[in-house]
Amino acid sequence: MTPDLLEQGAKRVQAHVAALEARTGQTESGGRAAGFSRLATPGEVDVTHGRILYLEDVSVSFDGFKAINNLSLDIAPGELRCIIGPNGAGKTTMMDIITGKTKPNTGTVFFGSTIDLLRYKEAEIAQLGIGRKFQKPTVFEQLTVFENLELALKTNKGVKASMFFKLDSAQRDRLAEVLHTIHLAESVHRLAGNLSHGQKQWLEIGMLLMQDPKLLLLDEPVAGMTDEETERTAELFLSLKGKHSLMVVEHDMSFIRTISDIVTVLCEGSVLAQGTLDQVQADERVIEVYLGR
Amino acid sequence: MPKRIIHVLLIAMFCIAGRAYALSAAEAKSLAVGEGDARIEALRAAVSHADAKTLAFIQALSDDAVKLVGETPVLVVDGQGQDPVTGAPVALPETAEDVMNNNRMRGELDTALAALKLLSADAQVRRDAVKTLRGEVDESKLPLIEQALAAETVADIKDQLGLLRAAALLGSTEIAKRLEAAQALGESTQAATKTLLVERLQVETDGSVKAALHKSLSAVESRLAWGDRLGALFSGISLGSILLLVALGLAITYGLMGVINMAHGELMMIGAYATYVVQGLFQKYLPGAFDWYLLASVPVAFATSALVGAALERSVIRFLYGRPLETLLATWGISLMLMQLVRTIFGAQNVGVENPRWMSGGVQLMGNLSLPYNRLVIVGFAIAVLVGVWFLIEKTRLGLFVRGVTQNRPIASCMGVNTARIDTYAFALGSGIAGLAGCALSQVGNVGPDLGQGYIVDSFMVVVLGGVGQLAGTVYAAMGLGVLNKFLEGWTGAVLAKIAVLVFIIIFIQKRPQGIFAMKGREA
Amino acid sequence: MSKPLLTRSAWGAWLVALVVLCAVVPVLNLWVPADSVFHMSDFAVALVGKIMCYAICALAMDLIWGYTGILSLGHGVFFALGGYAMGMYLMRQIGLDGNYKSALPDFMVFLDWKTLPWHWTLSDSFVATLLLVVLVPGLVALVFGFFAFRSRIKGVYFSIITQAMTFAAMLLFFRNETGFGGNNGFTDFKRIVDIPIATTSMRMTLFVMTAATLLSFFLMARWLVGSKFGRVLQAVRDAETRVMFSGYNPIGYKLTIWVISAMMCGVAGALYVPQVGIINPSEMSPANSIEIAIWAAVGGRATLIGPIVGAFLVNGAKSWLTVTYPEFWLYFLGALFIGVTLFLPDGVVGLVKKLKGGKA
Amino acid sequence: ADTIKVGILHSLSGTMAISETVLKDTVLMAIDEINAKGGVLGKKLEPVVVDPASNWPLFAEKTKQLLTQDKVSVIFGCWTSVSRKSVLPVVEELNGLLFYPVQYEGEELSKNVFYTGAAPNQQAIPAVDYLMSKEGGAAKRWVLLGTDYVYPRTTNKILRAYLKSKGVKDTDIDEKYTPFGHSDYQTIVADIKKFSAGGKTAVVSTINGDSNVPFYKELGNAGLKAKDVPVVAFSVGEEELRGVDTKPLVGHLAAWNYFQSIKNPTNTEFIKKWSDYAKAKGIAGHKDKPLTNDPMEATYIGINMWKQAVEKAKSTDVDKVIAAMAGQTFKAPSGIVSKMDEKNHHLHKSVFIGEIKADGQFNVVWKTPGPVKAKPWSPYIEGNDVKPDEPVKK
Amino acid sequence: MLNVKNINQYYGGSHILRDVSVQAHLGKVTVVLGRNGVGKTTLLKSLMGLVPIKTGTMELDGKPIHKATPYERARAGMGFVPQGREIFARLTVEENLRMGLAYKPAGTPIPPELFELFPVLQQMLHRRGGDLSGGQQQQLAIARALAAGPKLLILDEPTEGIQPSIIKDIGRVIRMLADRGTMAIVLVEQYYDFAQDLADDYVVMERGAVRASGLGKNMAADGVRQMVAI
Ligand SMILES: Nc1ncnc2c1ncn2[C@@H]1O[C@H](COP(=O)(O)OP(=O)(O)OP(=O)(O)O)[C@@H](O)[C@H]1O
Ligand SMILES: Nc1ncnc2c1ncn2[C@@H]1O[C@H](COP(=O)(O)OP(=O)(O)OP(=O)(O)O)[C@@H](O)[C@H]1O
Ligand SMILES: NC(N)=O
Ligand SMILES: [Mg+2]
Ligand SMILES: [Mg+2]
Repeated sequence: MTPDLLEQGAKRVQAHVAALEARTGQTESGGRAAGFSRLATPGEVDVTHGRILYLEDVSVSFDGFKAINNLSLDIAPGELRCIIGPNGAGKTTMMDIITGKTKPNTGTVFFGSTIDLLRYKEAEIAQLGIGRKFQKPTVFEQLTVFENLELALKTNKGVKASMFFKLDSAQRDRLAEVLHTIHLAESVHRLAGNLSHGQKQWLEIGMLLMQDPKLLLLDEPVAGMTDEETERTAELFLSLKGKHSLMVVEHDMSFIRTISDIVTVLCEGSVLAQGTLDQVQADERVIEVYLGR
Repeated sequence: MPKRIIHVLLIAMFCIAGRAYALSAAEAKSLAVGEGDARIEALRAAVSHADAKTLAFIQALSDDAVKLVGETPVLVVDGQGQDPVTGAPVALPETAEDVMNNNRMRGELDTALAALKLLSADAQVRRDAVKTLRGEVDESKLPLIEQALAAETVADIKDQLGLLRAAALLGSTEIAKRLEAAQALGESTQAATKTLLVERLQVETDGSVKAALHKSLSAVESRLAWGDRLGALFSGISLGSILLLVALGLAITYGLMGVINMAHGELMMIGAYATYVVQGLFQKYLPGAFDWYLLASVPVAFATSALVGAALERSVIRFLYGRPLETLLATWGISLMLMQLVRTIFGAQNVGVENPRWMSGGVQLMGNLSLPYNRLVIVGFAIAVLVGVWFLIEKTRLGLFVRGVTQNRPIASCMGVNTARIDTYAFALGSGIAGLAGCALSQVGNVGPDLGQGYIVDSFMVVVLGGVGQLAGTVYAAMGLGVLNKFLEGWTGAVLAKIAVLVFIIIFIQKRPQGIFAMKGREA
Repeated sequence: MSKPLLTRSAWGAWLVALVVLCAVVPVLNLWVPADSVFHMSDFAVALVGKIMCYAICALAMDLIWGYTGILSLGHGVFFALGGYAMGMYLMRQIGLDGNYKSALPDFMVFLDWKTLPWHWTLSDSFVATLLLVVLVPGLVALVFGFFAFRSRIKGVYFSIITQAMTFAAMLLFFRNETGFGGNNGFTDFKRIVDIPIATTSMRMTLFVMTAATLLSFFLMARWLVGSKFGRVLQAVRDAETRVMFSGYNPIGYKLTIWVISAMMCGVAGALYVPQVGIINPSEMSPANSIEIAIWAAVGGRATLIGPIVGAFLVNGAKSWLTVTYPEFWLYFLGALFIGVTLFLPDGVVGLVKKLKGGKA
Repeated sequence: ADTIKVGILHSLSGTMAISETVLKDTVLMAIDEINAKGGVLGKKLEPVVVDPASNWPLFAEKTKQLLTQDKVSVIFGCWTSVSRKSVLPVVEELNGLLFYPVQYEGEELSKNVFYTGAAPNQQAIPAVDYLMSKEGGAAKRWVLLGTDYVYPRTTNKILRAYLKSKGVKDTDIDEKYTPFGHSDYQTIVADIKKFSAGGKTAVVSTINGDSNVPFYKELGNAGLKAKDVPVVAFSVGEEELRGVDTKPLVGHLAAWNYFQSIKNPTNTEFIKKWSDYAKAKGIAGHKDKPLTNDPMEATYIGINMWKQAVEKAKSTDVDKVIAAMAGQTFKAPSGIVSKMDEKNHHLHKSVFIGEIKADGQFNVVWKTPGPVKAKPWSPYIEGNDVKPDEPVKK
Repeated sequence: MLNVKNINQYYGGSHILRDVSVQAHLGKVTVVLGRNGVGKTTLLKSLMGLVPIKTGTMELDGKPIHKATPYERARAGMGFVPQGREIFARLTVEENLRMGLAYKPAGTPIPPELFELFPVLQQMLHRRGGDLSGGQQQQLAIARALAAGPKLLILDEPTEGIQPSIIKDIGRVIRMLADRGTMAIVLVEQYYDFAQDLADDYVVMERGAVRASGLGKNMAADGVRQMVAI
């Protein structure tokens, strides 16, 4: 092959590459490699659309009973959303759906704008950054309070990593801090199974804090707590607001009052009303089905 | 036995009386003593001119009621010796030996008797005789068959006799007769006919007869195939009903109460031994009612196992509620002890439990499909026990309490339920049902110290596959496994079938991790 | 807060065990004259060697049952698979010394097999055998566990399918066509790595290897359960949903410990076979697997040392009682099981702890 | 020592206890009898009973214990082949002595074992010969039915080769196996019925102990009569029939080297001894209904021959006893003078075919003209023709 | 009516209840307050006999009951709504209610007023208890305890997880039951306002001991709200 032929070839290639580059710059997404949407970075929640959680037209039924009925709902990043509603409205079921415990019959559930939660399993959803406190406190009864918190700690949760895991000092500090927050510093070496109901509630909240999720789902977090502790919980949640998104289900109206911006009222599986607490409290339908006279 | 002899005598009087020959001492001896071939020849000769005495003698031979004093045959009637020719009493010394009839001889004797009984006045006797003669006829019996055919008035017997005649003619030297026979046999529903046709086919030389044989053979075979299929289905149901019985008790002690009861099998074994003991008592004290011992042993088996169960619950199990895995360990220990206890009391060997007479035999549904009574009874029994358990658990207060207590013992007690007593009742009930299963098993299998071991794995599989705590699931699982096993067995043999069923269970649980009737709902 | 692998006194005990099993026993057996009271008989050595193999199984059972809450009724299969892998090698080592002077194992000759079936391919290599001993049980456990855990099969449902697996495996190995000698299995071994097997020194070598394996498995298990991994396992046992919602994928954890546990059993089986001289499908009988769980329960679950103690206690008692009370020993053994459950809910080790705790 | 220790290695618990327990008692009875006559070499025999619990590795362990700890001079034991295979290396290594009393598949010959049960040619082949004969029903088709383990497999392999040599076609042989403990024979029996439609059929059953009861019960259910389809069994004796309602089974066959019903003075005495012993010791089951069977007879012959051999050798030294065993004779309850082969460690035995009677006993319908010498290496297995008919030095 | 004197209770080694004395009277609601973990639930469980007490006495209508089993206490007329609902998850709603009638003669009907009180139970009569929502379960638990018409009703945080309108209803019911004068009520409650509204008598617990007690109407004056705070 002669040198000039080589040269021609090189030019052709250059031209081709340039053409390609020119074309990629003109996509709808403003020149990013993929033409359809933004680049989805695994583990990163894309909140550029201003929504961290997004449910649309979700329905689920059990043996013909519609527990969730065309429910649509969304939550902004950093928002603290309160959910109220009659017993059996579907609040817990909704959380089951978000965390992957229950699969809906129809509808879409997105975490950020790119993550279709319906395609993930519980553990993956948790790792994506959704933490949950159950209505009935669930902790590891045969482990100590300390171990409970240690397990919840945000870190690599793979098998190998766990085998060789060692707490570093930052994590240790964080743990101590949380222990203090949940008032269980004295019980750190007790078995979680031996805690009282309220203590278990706190421990479970502590585990959520250790997990440091982007979105916290809290199902009746102050049930069984004294008023004073309820207040402290409220403070805690308010301090989390902004950094985290929270969805709180409660029946304790004074608690809701302390923490709420927007309150969503669920009834018979769909949204009945939404607005500030005062707005919904004034709503006749809400009074009828929920608050009572 | 004497009854039968009388019966034969009657036949003889009706049909054969007037024939000239009478049984002679020499003849009697030739029938009873000597080489097989010679005796058979003598027998065939005797049939052709049998008189009442000959007939009685043949019947006695067939009933093993003839002894030899030296070389002289002596009839044994009610323990007394009798001369077969004169009927005079004869001494029966200790040293008298039995006449030896092997299978071949017995077969010949039966055929001979049946041939003679073809002319009986009793239609049922004739029917039985035809049955006996199936597959045993040759041209020598033709005259008798034709005589019977001519006299026969009952339609079904007549049809059967026609087939019998055809069968006898199949060996005829005349092609036309063989052809006719070959065609006629196509109507048969009997497996024996298939044998005949197959055997004839091997020696048949004539083309047209061959073709007819082939045609009839395939007709018979396709009829038989249906019988086979239904037979397999029935065996599946029958196996299923046994699985159901062995699992029902466990569905209570384990399914409801959560006791991983490794001694379940031994509770069945106790039920089976209780049956054995009742049988012994009947033999000893009520020999006349022996056939009904099984009915008496049903409640006894239940009560015995239930009492043992209650004792176990009171002494061991009750301390272990809420610790299911500990119950595994303790009941394993109990199981070892119960087995050894039975070895100590009854010996290590199996004991014999007889089927009552009303449970032997079966209903003939098709030529090759008969449903044995004992299997039918067990299927019925399983259904009865199932209904009883279902009623008790789902429809009575006791059942409600049992379910409530087993779900939340302290709270049930706060509702005013005497939980300790309910626990004992429930465990005793489950154990008693195991005892019933044992009673049923004694009719189809071994009764020995490790009777239970053979069923423990199966019974847990059934309960778990059905879904723990789900009675309906237990039923589906038992029947499903029974039928699946039997169909596979026909196809792959018993060993591979069993393996395949186990693999099936493993795969099935993947699809339904909580059994067929999964506990649905949130607190599953 | 990370705990040491063993406390100082526990290290001491561990070292004593190591020295006794790997040095004192050989001396007592090989060099102390037979008529001396200190002599340890070949029989006793064989017995202890066998029980140590069982103890490994019990230890493996403790990891999966005691710590993870998964009751396996299939560990007998893993044990037997390891045993069969070793047994195949030992059969090949017989070489031409069999009854039929054939390169094929005897049972193949008289069942008219002309060539080795495919699954015997690697059996003449000792190295391959060592690999198979862990890989075969490991792989079977991996496949079985993967599907079962993925389908979220739990509790007794899992136990029962492991039992189904056990039963199926036993029937499969019973078949002569399967190519493992049917119910007779493998016996009459002659050599291992070309050294005669029926010699005192070979026996002692196997014994010491078993002891070393048991003790190192014990350390490994300590390390595993002491790590965060171990705590996740216990968390799975207590509240699997919570584990998932904490961001752990329980399948990976369960599968890991399940496979490790199966492999330990495989190793135990491989050590067992040359010591007892036979492997056959009855090792896979469901009862054997249940017994492994029983050793663990008798000793005390979730204690590691307990199951080892349990294996020694139950099997020791069995060996002793079958000779002293051949017709009554089942009563004693049954009573032992009942007694332990009723009076020692935490097993023998629990009792010891309680007594110690009472004094302190 | 002032006693001679005798090891008894039979399962008293577990699945094999059903069959083996009675052999333990047989040995104990024989020991009592020998001791009553003054023992052996002026010493009493001292039984050492252990329970290997139907657990095969435990058989090996117990053997080791008997030989090294208890230092027994001889062991009577084992039933299943696998238990024997498990024990074999141990007795060979420690140069012990084992008497094995059960019919088995052959293919084995050990210097340290005396086989007092039948080899296949002393049981299986004569049985098939009989069924092929006119008297036996002239069977043309064969169902070889067994429990899936080595003894049935090997026996059937030998039988298949033998039947072939007699001109039976492969299509006329149906070989079937069931798993251990199989208890549902509906399909099998239906299949036999179907198969038998193709011509005169006989069933050769090597079904193992516990499965026999359900098998025979099913046969009875299905109405398969012995005169139509005779079943000859090699593992069913008086003891096994104890658990069955025999009425529907009358005429089915068993082949053994001994039946309780054999009439001769030796047997009468043997049965009486056993009955008395069972009553005296209160042996469960036997005290009410004493039964004897082939393995019991084989056990009894074994221990008596061993005693004679010890006396001949004037020592319990294993090698000397082995040497003295050659050619030992004993007047056996089966009615013959049973002889230990000079070389091959197996007994010469007469073969009897018995038909089941309604009372659970057997009616002997055929027997070999005289004792048959055992062929542990069956000529129907390839390569066995070159095997020496005596144990080879290892 | 109910007279509890100086009971002491231990879980293993730890001393939970220390010399606790409590009374309850017919027609009165006795409210027990205290922070988390002070032993309220333990006290109620001791009353029902679910946990053994070491020392002390309990009398119901003058008869000693501290040796009786829980079912004997139930039969003596004690009804219990446990903390955490503890309904029978695999029994239907109807069956749960029938369990509440366990010691009544067979065939005793479920009192219809229960359904007036908790209409949702009527709708869900054949659904399994475990499938109900948390609040529905709580309602079921209360209804179950009322079914047999106890003389002494013991409630452990009955408002937990219940929607406000029904809490109001429950409050009314408790008041009504007390006002009938045939029932004594012991109520453990964290919801202070609710408790104060209902209390005829109050008991405040701290670290397993009774810190204060008095008449309900004096609660505000006695500073009970401050006592349950830190
Ligand atoms: N698995 C199920 N099977 C049947 N019904 C169910 C199931 N799960 C939930 N439900 C029903 O769905 C409805 C919604 O239940 P959910 O627990 O979500 O209510 P909730 O809003 O959380 O109520 P609460 O405030 O009382 O906790 C209830 O009526 C409940 O009975
Ligand atoms: N089973 C147990 N074993 C040991 N300690 C226990 C047990 N149950 C409760 N405790 C302890 O006893 C103390 C009292 O518990 P209890 O449940 O009575 O509290 P409580 O006042 O009802 O609290 P809450 O308001 O949170 O329900 C607590 O410190 C708790 O940790
Ligand atoms: N040797 C036998 N019968 O197993
Ligand atoms: Mg809820
Ligand atoms: Mg409480």
